[in-house]
Amino acid sequence: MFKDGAAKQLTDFLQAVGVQKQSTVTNHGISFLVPWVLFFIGLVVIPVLYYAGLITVGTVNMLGRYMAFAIVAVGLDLIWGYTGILSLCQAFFFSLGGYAMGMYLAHHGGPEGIIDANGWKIPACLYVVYPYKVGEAPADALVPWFWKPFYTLPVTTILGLLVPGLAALAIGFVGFRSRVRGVYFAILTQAITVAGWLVFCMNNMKLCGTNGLTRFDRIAGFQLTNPNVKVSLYVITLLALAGVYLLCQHVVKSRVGRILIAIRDDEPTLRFSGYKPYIYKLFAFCLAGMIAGLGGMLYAPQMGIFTPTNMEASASILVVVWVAVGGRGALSGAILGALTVNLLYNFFTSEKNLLILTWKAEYWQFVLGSLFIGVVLLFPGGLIDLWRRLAGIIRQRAII
Amino acid sequence: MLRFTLKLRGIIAIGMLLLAVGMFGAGHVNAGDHEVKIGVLHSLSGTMAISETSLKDVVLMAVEEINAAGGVMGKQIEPVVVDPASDWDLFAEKAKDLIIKDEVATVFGCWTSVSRKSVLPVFEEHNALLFYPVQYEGEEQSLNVFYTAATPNQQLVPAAEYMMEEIGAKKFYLLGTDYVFPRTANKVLKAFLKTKGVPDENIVEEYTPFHHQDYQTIVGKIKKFAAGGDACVLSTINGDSNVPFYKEFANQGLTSDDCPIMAFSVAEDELRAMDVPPLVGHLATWNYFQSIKTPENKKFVKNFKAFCERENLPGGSKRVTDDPIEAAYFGVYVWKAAVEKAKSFEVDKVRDAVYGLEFDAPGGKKKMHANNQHTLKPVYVGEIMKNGQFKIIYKSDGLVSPDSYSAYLHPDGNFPAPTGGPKGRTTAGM
Amino acid sequence: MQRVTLFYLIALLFTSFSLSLALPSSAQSSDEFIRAEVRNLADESRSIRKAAVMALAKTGDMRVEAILESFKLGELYLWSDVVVLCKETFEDDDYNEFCRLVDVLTGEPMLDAGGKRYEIPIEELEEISVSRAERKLANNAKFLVRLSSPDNEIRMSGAKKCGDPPGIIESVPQLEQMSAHDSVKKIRYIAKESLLLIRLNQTSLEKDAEPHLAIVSELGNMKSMRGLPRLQETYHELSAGLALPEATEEEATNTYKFAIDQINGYQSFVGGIGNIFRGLSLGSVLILMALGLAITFGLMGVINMAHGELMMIGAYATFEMQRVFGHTPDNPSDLYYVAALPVAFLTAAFVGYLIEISVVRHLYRRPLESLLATWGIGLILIQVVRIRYGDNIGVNAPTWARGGLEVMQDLIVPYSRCFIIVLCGLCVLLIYYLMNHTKLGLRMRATMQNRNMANSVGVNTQRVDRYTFAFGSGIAGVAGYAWTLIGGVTPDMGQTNFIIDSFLVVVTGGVGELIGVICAGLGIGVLTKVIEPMTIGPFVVGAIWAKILLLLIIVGFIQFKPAGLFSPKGRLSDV
Amino acid sequence: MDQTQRTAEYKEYSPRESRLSEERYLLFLEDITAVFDGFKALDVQALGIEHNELRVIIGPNGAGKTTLCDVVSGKTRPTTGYVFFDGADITHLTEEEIALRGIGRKFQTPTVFDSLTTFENMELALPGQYRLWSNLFGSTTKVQEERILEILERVGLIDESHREAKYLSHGQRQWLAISTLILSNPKLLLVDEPAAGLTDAETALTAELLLELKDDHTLIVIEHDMDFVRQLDSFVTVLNEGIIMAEGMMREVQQDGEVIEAYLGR
Repeated sequence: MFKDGAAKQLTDFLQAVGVQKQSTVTNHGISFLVPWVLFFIGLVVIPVLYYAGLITVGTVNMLGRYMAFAIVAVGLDLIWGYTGILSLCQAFFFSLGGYAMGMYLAHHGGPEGIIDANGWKIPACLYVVYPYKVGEAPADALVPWFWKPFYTLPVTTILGLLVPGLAALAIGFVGFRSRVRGVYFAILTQAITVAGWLVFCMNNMKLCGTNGLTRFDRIAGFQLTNPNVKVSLYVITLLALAGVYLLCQHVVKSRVGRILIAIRDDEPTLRFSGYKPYIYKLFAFCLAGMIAGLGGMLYAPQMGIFTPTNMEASASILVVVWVAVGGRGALSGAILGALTVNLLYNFFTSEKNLLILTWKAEYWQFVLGSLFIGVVLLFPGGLIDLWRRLAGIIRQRAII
Repeated sequence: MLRFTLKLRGIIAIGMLLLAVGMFGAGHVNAGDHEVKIGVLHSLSGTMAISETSLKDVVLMAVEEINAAGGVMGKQIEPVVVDPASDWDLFAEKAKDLIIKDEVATVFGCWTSVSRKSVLPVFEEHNALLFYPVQYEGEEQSLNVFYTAATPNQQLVPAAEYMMEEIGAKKFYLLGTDYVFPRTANKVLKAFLKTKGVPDENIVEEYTPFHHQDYQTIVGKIKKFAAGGDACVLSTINGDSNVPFYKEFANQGLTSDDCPIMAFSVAEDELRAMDVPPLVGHLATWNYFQSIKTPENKKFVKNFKAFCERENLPGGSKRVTDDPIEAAYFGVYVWKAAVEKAKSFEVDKVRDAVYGLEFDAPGGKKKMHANNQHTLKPVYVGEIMKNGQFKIIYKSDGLVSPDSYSAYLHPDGNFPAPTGGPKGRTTAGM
Repeated sequence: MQRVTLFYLIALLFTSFSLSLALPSSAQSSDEFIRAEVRNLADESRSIRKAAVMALAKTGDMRVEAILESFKLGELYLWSDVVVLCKETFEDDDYNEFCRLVDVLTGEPMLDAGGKRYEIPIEELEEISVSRAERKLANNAKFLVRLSSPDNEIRMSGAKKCGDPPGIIESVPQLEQMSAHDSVKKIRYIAKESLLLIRLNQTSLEKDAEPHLAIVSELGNMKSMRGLPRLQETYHELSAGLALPEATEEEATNTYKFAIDQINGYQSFVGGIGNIFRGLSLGSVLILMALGLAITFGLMGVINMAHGELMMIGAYATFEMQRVFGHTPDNPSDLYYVAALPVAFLTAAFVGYLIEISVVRHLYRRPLESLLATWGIGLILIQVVRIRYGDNIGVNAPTWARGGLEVMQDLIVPYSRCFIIVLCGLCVLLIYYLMNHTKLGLRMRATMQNRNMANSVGVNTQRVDRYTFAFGSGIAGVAGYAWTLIGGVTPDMGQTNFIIDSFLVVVTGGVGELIGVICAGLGIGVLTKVIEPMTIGPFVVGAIWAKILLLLIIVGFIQFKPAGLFSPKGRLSDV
Repeated sequence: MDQTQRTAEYKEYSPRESRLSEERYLLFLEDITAVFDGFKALDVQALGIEHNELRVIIGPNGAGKTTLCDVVSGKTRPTTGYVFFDGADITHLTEEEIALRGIGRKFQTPTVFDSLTTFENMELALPGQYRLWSNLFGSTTKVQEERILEILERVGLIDESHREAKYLSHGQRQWLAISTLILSNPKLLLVDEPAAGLTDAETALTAELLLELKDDHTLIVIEHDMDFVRQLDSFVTVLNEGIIMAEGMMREVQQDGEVIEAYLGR
């Protein structure tokens, strides 16, 4: 009711100031500009600022991590925004990718550790929580078989995409074949996430338990602490984000995109037109899963630690929140949302003096809480929609 | 409310944007010559807030005291408080902010092992200093961290010894939350018990997930286990799971007479959240209890209560002190003493000054280890009393020296070399 | 350890000695006698101290237990040649510690000539130091004293402890007496069990095989859980090979095996029943959690992520009532828990009402966005409560909810769990009645099924929405209220403990179906509790795997029934 | 009367008995019942639709007309019986498989994809491009585009071709639904109440369109509107309470006493 009302107000308003129908098209045009402006800022302005000494490498690194989140958000937007399937296991896929990369990094990280009977170095983080029995010499422990494929970067990269993709395929296959829909699918995926989280949290699963993968040292031979490596990782993440964005943009603009929207609007009817919706759903879901995995892979080296908290149930809900805040059903909105929410989260969790009042660190929940409520009530289209309207208003002012 | 006109919404939006931009622009003001910044890195929200908030409070109290007494080397301490929100990734991020943006001289913080593991690379990369105030599983030795709380041999082993010799326990139920501290703790305990000749079938090990709330089955098992007498529970259950565990334990008719629980993660602060009467008689081992009867401690407890009331903190004068609170508190004083000894805020100089430092803590005289990063502390066993305090029923002879790597897990004495420190680092941040 | 046993033997010697001395006076158990023996506790001679402990134990005077306990804990002091009790100290502004003296026997404050309490600097008191062996002896003596307590609980615990290994031999006559004549059946059972256990220790299999095996069979017949570990221990030794005559060995093995099987059989039977009860109890907790959500989410279609926070508010309302009524462990006022029920309901309902009119009412047609907004509300509620109350608050159960009822031998049903099951049943009935037999319920159902239609036949749907949401929130508050009996209370308890479980229950049951919630809650509860204690070979399932398996079962179940156990008949919340 | 005779004839040609039916009937229902919660919504002993036939199914509310469509298109599984289409048993196929075999359907309430434009709605209906890969990289050809525009022109939606479907009026949505059906070019069209909510002129155009389609399609039209049915002037099956009550040309059926009672007796 509210949404339509707003749209009508908008059209009325636009007509009143003499803007013709085509204005919607130009508005779209502006929203398409947003990602490219951001991309330019990210690729050129940020490194320049860094090398000019205006921002620290920590900031660049932080932005890099948030870009990795944005990648996940784009994936979710594809499956939720376009296809209408609320998936609450994006964080799980993200973590699968992150764990893949984390295992690679752990293999090559940390202080010199114990060498096992087969000549493999036991990663330091695994060694600390290694469930060898009392009385057993630590060196009797072996590097578990599932750690071994993650020794080289190319294999890790492939597996980091493949594992979440296959997981998504399995979940999607069982879910979509039996036509689990709507909130039921959301709960199903959430249950899987919680189960996965519990498994990864167990200390005797040789996945390093709640402490997660730590002691990262170098990637492809480069020291992770080197600022140049950090900037490079940031740029790689940015390029990956742009690539994912373009890929999703292509999917969305192709006929598949229309079919996905048709699934969102009215799945049964699509079925009567001869399409097999579950194939398309599966495709979108797997793609989103792999994208999330990619995000995880890029996140791990920039974070320096990867723990099971990244796949807690609330982490998946957070991804939904990013997309919703940014604007559901617009890929650039997902990016905007992920960056905004995380920057706010980062900003408000520090104590600071704002003009006269002291901002206490623990108040951040008020800000985020109100942001979520505010977005839903005042700007249901999310930030991207707000941006479009603002741009519209500014342009009309210019016309007047 | 819904009939916002477009214009109004636009204005709100622009306002919000400006506000956001303005706030991001408002940078961190650098400390002047008369101030030195320290970081306080404790979760104030999320699941760990229950434990960590008190540590933040006591650090701020120590800072206030030091400032009132003239500061450190003539400089007033300015604490920078952040909230890592029980989010381990945010811990690392906040640590970076504190070290790079705020340029703090040192950081006091962390509770969980994983949060410490998360910030460790940051501190090592920038060669900064962290004072870590919570008992932990050991198996770590970073030159960038000072551990002011217990290592396994300062808490676990004496407790098990006490249970065997004083209580006469012969059967041990090792119950914990499934994370690294209980796992390692139980490993140490098992190794210890085995050296004492406890057979395998008399040791049961069991874990529950975080926030586990339904202990019916486990208490049923314990009941069976303890039926023949001489059994005890060594509990490393963490946080909010303790409440349902103890409640269920009492409700199923078990008492401390039948099967005493020796807890390693229940201190006075946790007891505030519990229904104490059924707990009376159960035990805990720490290096400090609020009930220690020394004038210094009484003063400390009184000051802390007064501080909480004055600052309008939740709980007010009903707040209590406990082991981590003491460790967090004297951590600040250790740092101060070291700075004054080194006559410098530089990390490397301060670190060297800490080694072997003797100091007065509320719980009595303590000493930093001469060459590892830990603290020499006394060990106390306390029995829970009806008023939520512990009655001290055992005290070690003098200070117990800390093992950073447990001798029970490394019988060969082969310990890894310490990590971090100033050497071989090209990007010393300070 | 050896030294302890030695002390123990010495103590035994003295006991028999003092027994004969004490017997005549114990009949009167005069205060003078006790006071004299208490003074002996402070004697310099170790042997006199020990004799005193046992002498005190034999008096059977209930006040003695407290004295022994104080002795054990080192709360007794010698002050001008009088043994006094000092439980609490206080200090003046200069941190000098003073002690308020208490009479050992009466527990009354000691008054000086002017009727003023004695407040003595702690330095003037001479501590009575207690050795480890003495503490142990005092502890045993304490249990002996308990045997004569008029309080059933205390007498029972005494009887139990007397039988725990190695057994308190002095207690045998009294246990015999109790096992035959005690008024409480359970105590007769325990006394007999203890008696048998002590005798089992005294008779060795090698020398007195016959009486020994008779005791073993008797323990088997009693299905004694306490006997089981002892029997198993000897049985293992037997199978490892004891030096016994062959005939005896065979008979012993058979007797032991039969007794162990008897006990184990009974235990697994009780265990099975216990698991079902635990499942029901967990199920009722889950149902209570999910009932409110079944209304706000199931009926109204609002994905209410603040549901857990509404439960948290109910729990905090209960805490607030405890504060208002001044309920403390020392001064229990059970009334608070009665008053807290309506307060928890109304507080949560009121908060729910506010949420509805401020946020949720705009979102009935955008259910997925309600997820976002209510998540935000949840964050705000958590922080408000955290700032006001902090994280560490304890709700003390009312006295009647402590402990449990032993319905069968070795099966205790905690009162708190029973209360929750009953409360859950009442809530279900209330909702059922409200929905199906009241005008309001009719309007609710009409509105939920077809808003426009309901509107056009004159139902004020807006008001109905408000009441429905507030009612659902109130039920959540009641769930939080009940939770305080069994779990902890923290501001983020909703997010960490409740929200996922409640959604799972509602969705598994079928959105919008009360009966579905009940079946799903009980099903999940019982299944969890049946899976958890299972063992597969050497692998014990345990709490973590039980949870994982259960989640996977639910996932499989949703496959099989994509719309839940009872799929909604209308076109409800197809979000 | 006529009905018994036709039924007997059906029996003879039952697809399971004789291969002849393949030549004669495109669709054949045999012993179909559909039971919901114990209520028998449909009970058809035999019903055959010949190639290039336009069959109209009429009946009062709740007669089972839509259920019949549901059974044919796979939305509802029949409780008993068989559905044969184009010489094959399709009873247990899924909706999309049935659609792929050439049964197209228009629902009672027009179902179009709201967030897509009219043109995009039409694009989705283009036949023969259901594969994921071709949709990911293929695009609409010139010929296809012309075909779409032609149909849109015909139904007067050409001006709305770039408008999102949610902004269309009810009549326009009906038209769009029919247009997509025509475009997808199925062998059998199930058209559920095409004239509901249309003006008289629009109704006439609909009738004209359907008759035109008859030349190379087979159609089942379900309708309420008697005037509309008269315009179609086709063979009619009358359903009542799930049972075939009468069959024949409209003028014959109109004379049937039972039919009149069923319609008017209520």
